[in-house]
Amino acid sequence: MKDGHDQGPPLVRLDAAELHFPVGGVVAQLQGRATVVKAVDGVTFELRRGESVGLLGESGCGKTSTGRMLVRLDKATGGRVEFDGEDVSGLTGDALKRFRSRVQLIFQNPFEALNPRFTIRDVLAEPLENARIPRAEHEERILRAMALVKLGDAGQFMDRYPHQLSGGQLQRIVMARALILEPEFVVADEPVSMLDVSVRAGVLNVFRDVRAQQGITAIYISHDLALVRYVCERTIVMYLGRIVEDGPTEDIVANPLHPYTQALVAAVPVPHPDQSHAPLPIGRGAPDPRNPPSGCTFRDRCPRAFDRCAVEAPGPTHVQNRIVHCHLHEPKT
Amino acid sequence: MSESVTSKHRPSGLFARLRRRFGSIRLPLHDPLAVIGLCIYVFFILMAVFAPLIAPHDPNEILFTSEFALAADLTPGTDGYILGTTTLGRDIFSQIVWGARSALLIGLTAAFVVALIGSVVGIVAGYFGGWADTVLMRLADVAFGIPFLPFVIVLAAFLEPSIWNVVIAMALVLWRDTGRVIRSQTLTLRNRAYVEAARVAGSSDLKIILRHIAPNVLPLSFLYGSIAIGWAILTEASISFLGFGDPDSISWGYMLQDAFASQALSKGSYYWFVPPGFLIILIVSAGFFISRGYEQILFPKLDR
Amino acid sequence: MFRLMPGSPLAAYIDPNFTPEQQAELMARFGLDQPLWRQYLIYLGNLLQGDLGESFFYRQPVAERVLALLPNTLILTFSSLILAYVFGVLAGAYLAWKRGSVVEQICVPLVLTTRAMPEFWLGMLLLAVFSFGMGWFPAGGTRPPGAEYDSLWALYSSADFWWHMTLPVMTLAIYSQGLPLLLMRSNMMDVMREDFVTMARIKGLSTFSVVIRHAARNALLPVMTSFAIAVGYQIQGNVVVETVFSWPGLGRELVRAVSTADYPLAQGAFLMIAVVVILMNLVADLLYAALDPRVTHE
Amino acid sequence: MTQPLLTLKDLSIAYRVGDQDTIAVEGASFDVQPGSIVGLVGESGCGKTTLARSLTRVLAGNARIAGGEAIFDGRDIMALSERAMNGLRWREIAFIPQSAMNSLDPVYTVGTQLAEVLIRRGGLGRTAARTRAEELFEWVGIETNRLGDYPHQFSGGMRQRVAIALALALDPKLIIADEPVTALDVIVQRQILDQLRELKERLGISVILVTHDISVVAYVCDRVVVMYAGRVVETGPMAATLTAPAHPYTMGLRNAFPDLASAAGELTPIEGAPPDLASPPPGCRFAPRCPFAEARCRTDVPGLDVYDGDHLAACHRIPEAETLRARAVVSETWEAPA
Amino acid sequence: DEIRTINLVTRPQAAQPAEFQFTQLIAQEWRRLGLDVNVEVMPWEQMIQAIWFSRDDWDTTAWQMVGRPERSDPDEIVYNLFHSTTAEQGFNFIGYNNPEYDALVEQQRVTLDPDERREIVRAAQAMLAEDQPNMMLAHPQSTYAFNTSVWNPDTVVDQSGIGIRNTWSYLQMEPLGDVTDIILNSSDNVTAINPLYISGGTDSWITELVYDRLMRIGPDGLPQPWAAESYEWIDDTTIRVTLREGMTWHDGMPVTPEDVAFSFEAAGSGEAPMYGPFVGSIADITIDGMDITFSLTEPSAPFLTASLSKINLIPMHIWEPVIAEQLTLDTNAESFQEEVPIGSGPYRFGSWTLNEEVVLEANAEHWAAPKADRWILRIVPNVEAALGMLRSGEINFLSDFPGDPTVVVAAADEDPNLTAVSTVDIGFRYVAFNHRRPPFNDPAFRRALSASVDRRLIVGAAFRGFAVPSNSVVSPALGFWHNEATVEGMEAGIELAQQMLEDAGYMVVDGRLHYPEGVSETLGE
Ligand SMILES: Nc1ncnc2c1ncn2[C@@H]1O[C@H](COP(=O)(O)OP(=O)(O)OP(=O)(O)O)[C@@H](O)[C@H]1O
Ligand SMILES: Nc1ncnc2c1ncn2[C@@H]1O[C@H](COP(=O)(O)OP(=O)(O)OP(=O)(O)O)[C@@H](O)[C@H]1O
Ligand SMILES: NC(=[NH2+])NCCC[C@H](N)C(=O)O
Ligand SMILES: [Mg+2]
Ligand SMILES: [Mg+2]
Repeated sequence: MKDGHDQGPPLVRLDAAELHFPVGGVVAQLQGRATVVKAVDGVTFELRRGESVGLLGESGCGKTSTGRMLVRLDKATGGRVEFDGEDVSGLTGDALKRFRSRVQLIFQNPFEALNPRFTIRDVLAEPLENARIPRAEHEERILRAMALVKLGDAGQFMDRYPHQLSGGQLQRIVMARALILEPEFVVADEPVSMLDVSVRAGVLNVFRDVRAQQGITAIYISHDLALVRYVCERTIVMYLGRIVEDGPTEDIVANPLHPYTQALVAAVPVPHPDQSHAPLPIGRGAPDPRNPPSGCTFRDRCPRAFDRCAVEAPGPTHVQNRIVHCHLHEPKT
Repeated sequence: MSESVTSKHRPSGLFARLRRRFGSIRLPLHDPLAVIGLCIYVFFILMAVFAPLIAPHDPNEILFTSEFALAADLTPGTDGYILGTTTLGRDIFSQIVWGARSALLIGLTAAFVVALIGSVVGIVAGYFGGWADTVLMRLADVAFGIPFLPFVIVLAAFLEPSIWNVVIAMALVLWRDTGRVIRSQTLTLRNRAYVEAARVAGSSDLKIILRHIAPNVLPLSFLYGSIAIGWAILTEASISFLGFGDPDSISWGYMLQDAFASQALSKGSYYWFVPPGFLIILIVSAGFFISRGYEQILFPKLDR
Repeated sequence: MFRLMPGSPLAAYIDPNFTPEQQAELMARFGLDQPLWRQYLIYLGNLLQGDLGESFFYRQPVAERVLALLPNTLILTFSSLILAYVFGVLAGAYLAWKRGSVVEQICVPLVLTTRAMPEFWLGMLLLAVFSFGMGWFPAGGTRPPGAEYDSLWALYSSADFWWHMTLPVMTLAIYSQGLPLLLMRSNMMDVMREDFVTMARIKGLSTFSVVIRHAARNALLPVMTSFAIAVGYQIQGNVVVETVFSWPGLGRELVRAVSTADYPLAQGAFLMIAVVVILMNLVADLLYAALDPRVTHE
Repeated sequence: MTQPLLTLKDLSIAYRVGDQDTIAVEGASFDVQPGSIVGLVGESGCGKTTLARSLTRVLAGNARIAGGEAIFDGRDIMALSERAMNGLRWREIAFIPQSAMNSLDPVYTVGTQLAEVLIRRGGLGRTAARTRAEELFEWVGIETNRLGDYPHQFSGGMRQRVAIALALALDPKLIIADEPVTALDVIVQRQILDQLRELKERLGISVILVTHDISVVAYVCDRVVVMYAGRVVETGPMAATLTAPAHPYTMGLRNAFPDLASAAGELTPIEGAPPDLASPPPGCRFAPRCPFAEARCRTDVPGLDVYDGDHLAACHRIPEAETLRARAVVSETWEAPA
Repeated sequence: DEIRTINLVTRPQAAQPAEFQFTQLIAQEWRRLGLDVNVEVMPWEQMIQAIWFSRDDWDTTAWQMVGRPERSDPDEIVYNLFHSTTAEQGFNFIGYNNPEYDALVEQQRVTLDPDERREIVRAAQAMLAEDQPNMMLAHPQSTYAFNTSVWNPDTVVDQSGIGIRNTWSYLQMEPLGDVTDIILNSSDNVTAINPLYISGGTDSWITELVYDRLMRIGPDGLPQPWAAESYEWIDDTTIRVTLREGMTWHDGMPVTPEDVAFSFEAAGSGEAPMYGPFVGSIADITIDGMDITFSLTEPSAPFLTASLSKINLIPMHIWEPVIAEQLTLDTNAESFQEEVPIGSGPYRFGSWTLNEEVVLEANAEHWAAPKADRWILRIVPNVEAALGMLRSGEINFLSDFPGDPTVVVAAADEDPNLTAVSTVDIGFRYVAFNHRRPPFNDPAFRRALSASVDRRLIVGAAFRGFAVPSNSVVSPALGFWHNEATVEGMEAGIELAQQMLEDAGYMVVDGRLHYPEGVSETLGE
């Protein structure tokens, strides 16, 4: 089924989705300094069934926020977030319950994602209870989920508390919890960033295998291009709440189009003694999400910025099989 | 290892489930000071429960000497009155013993009320946020603007003098401290990954509150509850001293008031005003000791 | 709400010799013949104009009386709190430094115990020992009998005044020092664990620099905030202590007004105390903002 | 070869928890040459921070130097008096902490904190300190007008640069950087790493760089020290160690690391987890996870032996290193530890 | 029928330790008679509401009549307290109704001849003793103390029925050493210093010194001329008073007969409602030289005491504009506080520190100028502290001590420099029965309850011996009027009470007292 994704309607669709947070305390409000942080500011993309997409970008660019909107942990403050044709923000009651069993989130920090007072069994039973799965089936489904994440010797873990497990094991439990209801769509928010290098690979492999086996549609959030490349065939690069580039991962690694993506690819260190120490094609400034530059938000760090970048935010440009948001790549008119 | 084997290991039944979920409500037995506090409580609880057996007299009974004169202002030991008698001829020791009842009654109900209201307010405000939070926290601001003791005095003046005034006032005002702290605790809990995970897993708000939030908030409720015991008893004593107390129920605060009103200090009747004061200090400190134990459960970095 | 108090507000004052007409006239004069809600609306209306009404007993404007007593209460409150805080902060820092030592193990429960003492009891004991017993301090009031001062300022700056204030201040301070002490101690212990304190040591700074400039300075922040809030609590302690030490303050007046059903005065005194408490809570917020650059520059 | 700036000999550090000692660093030995960057890599909890901090002798209250020495510039750091040690701190050995946010005092401006070090430790006057502070900020690439700002007003990357400026303040000979880039984005990380390289090249300062990322080591380090569960398992020149590791742990680490430069291959985890330092396994501590472990590995502690020149490793099977390396690249090898 | 639960109202212990104590004692004894007694404690303000203003709704209550100088004349007590016309609204809140008694006390009121009047007053007392409308308990002894090293003990005046805390002492006390200020205490705040406002007990100590009156009650308890040179009854309803020559106000203006007339008119002007009742009987005032003539609406034996000794003389030049202004305001003269109160009395106003002290200075120009230099009143709400201050010398005259008098006496015994003086009070303590509510309408029942407790026990237990047992509203301190027979004839004891109830037909069933045959409980729930 290589590249044989379902050609039907997209499973997930974001249309100019926005997530804005008001910030500033009482003092700021009094001084009229209170503003909003545009964590996600007009993001549009579609996911087809079975697709696995990496969401890449530096810290604070809105990756997690996008993920939270997708699973409806936060409601979009603007635009639309659709799952299977339905507006996610409007879900209530039973529709929401159904949504909850079809869409799951895998958390970044396995040490915090499990209630320290719950045994592993309690953790895994919670979604089952919520989905009204008969109690008699719990044991079997829990064991199945644990087998799925390669915690073969499940019985050994069932009645342990989270602090009695290693980070890698915990992250697998977190995954098992997400997968136990056999969801169609999974958002994984930096699922291995808290893990040691030596155990990371194991968890990544499990993720990759399960996704492929179950045909799950997935978004993998990370700031590490090397990891995204390992699990996703498509990558979306974000900068300050907006998408800058969207296309097949290998193409992006080999030939990044957007100046930001270029810097990003160049900055990734590799475990080889001989590598380029050439300076990065990017300014030193750091983005301030509260006060982004006008026009293209990347322009203040962009080595190739020109007049137009300050006035006009670049729209999507299709370049081959990719979408780039940059004035440099707009068709000359 | 098979499933059946592990099932056997697993403690089942409601009690075990509760115990696992609410394991946080453990007594702070690791802290020597807290253990002392608990012992003091056990002592007073026994004293209160068995007051009728321990106390040789009705604490309100006016006693007479064998010569049919009033048994007033007798020093300890005289005529078998262990701690002597009051100016009105009442047995001080019996009053001390019965005083444990009101102290515990006021202290524990006040603690319960404060902890309960504070926890509910805090959890609701913190968990749901929005207008519920706004309304409740503005209410808390108002409560913070109310000077507590004056408020109790006013309350005592327009209700009948009663030991419950203190409890009512605490219920009306002092939930604010507990409520605020529990709210901020709930706020951090609400954003804990495991709580969000429960939400993504489809748990209802009520379920999340009961299973994930409440158990973590309980030690805080207990902490504030054990402090509230002290406030309640101290406040009752102050109120009694100022003359707004309940004359029908013997409390240590009432005894102090009685002693001061009868010039025990000038008479040098230390046996009269030292024991109730000492017991108040003891039981209030005990509450503080226990609260420190809870603090250490909550914020273990504080010590060691 | 005060009007809901039982007892006739004019009880102590309507002479039984009065004819019914005289009584009615009096009731009318204070508006007591109006329905309750009317009385309250009138009161609120007046309040908005800064009029707290007239005391039933003193027959004087409430605002005048309450304002006259406020300085006495404030000076008692602030002196005792400042003393409590200076002592509490120093002792708290010291105990944090000595954590685990015998001194600490004795002092912490001891401090908790001071907070468990009924203030009037402590006050009476101090009175019995240091005034009646040793005769070192006067038993009450703000000044020696018949002493006259041109102004409040002259009074407050006189040695006699401070001599009279010693015992009440001590009583309140002994009760109040526990809060800053324990707060400072636990903050210090927290802060001492912070990376920047470790860094200060790695930088080779002197122990003094590490403990005072870095640890104490940071630990002090929440303690300072608690000061303002403690003012709110302290003013309550005043109610009792002012009675014990015959201190002409607002708390004592409130007690008296309530027990004589002098609603306007009770209301005014309560309001004034509440205003101080609220102001102090506000000050606490501002103080925190001013002292903590993280808040100031957000 | 020149005289090393720092020589660790059998350094051990223990934490006391309850009435039990946890040896967090055991018998660590390696050299730091002047003007070089030494990478200290290992998994979480293997003792990197403990080792790094011990060189400043500012350790947690329950920590104890259990043995060994650290000869810095001819003096044994571990044996110096507290007074002498304090003289050494920051003037000769500076420290860049992992989280610059928490290591800057939130209530003072960064300028004040720089001045504090310059004046109190460097003996500069106020104006001299000011000039020097501006110089340092220019050096690390922050506008000097931000000296008056508080730490929270800086972004993560800038704070890390402030920390570097602080470390440079008194021209130390050695800077210990404890995971200075772990929490940072790749772009910022690259900029900081470039700065560290510049330190070495322009100022000749030696750096001990603590990290768990071998690609970071590959980017900046001259030498590398690999730790596992409190012990140094391999140390050698960076290029040699990364291309031809002699210890199975280092081999495994390489397999587990994604690599953007080469074709997307499989990643191979090292099964199992590092041991609990409170009760470590006897023998080689890596043995339980090692696919090449033999009986002696589980009983005898391997010493640090020469593999090739100044490339050393602590493994009983050093002589077979080449064969093992060949087997190690096959991921099946790692599936079930022997 | 079983007698319902009887309420017994009393004030809080903190406010009234003795009262609280004797109600506990009485309740305990009444319970032994088979009554279910519920002691209800309420502060004075609430009590007056529950008793005085709700006359039908209470059973029994502890009550007190305080000894004011004007009560040295028995009229106020014997008439007001029991005359049937005052039952609706007035003093007779218990609802006592005895036409025979009414006739007697009306008679004494218009009998100007003292001896004749005395016989009638004694007869009235005997009638009350028979009826037992109240359970009379005791006349307390007020106990005050002073420092004998500061004040010459011989110059301290013990006023009959009042005690040493009186105007005469303040005028005559002679300093022995350097201390020349009378420093005394009060547990109550000074509320106002206003000659037209009866604001509180403590305030009157001040007004009595700052203002003169035409007459004053003397140390013997009888009225004597003060600012009046002399007085003369012209007929039953006319009295002529001659004003003393050469008096001046504290601001230097002379005191004139017009001022005097004005003082009485101001009191009756409606702008001083509290003084109104005391000038109600005056029909007309005329001035002739230094003579002021009062015409009364009816004969009034107590006029000398209740009016002439009561009304403060105030300067017309200060108060006339005030009264005029107050007529236009909705406040009255009671709200007016002079910056410096101006009177003509033996002390002049010095200073007033809110809730702390009032200082008066001796008026050397006064014909009865005090021997002391200043009179300093310290406000000490803490009773215990007041005694401490006397011992430490912070005060030298203990003028207020609501606590246990034995403590004062013990302190005086211990310290040779202190002397305590106890004086039987005009006032008295009693338990009032509500005659409107059965079974208290039955004199036999009242007699029995009254007889149940030996007064000596009450004096000993509640008053610590500092009171005299009483069976009459006229205090033995008023020796001239007091009828000893009523007290001496009194017998008491629980057995006696039980016997009396049995004789009247009451019976005890299952430990509870029941009405006599045929009488049913109408007020039980
Ligand atoms: N609840 C919130 N309130 C206010 N601002 C928020 C909130 N959540 C996120 N933000 C802001 O929105 C922006 C995007 O945050 P987000 O967590 O989505 O970034 P991210 O790309 O996931 O970053 P990271 O890689 O650090 O996880 C940031 O500037 C963040 O500070
Ligand atoms: N104060 C302490 N008391 C007891 N044990 C400690 C203490 N500090 C650290 N340890 C333990 O010592 C071991 C080494 O800790 P260290 O912080 O040096 O590891 P690290 O390699 O820096 O890990 P990381 O990569 O997570 O920073 C760990 O097992 C840790 O749990
Ligand atoms: N002064 C008092 N007794 N105050 C009692 C109120 C308790 C108050 N909340 C405190 O923190 O102490
Ligand atoms: Mg994120
Ligand atoms: Mg570390």
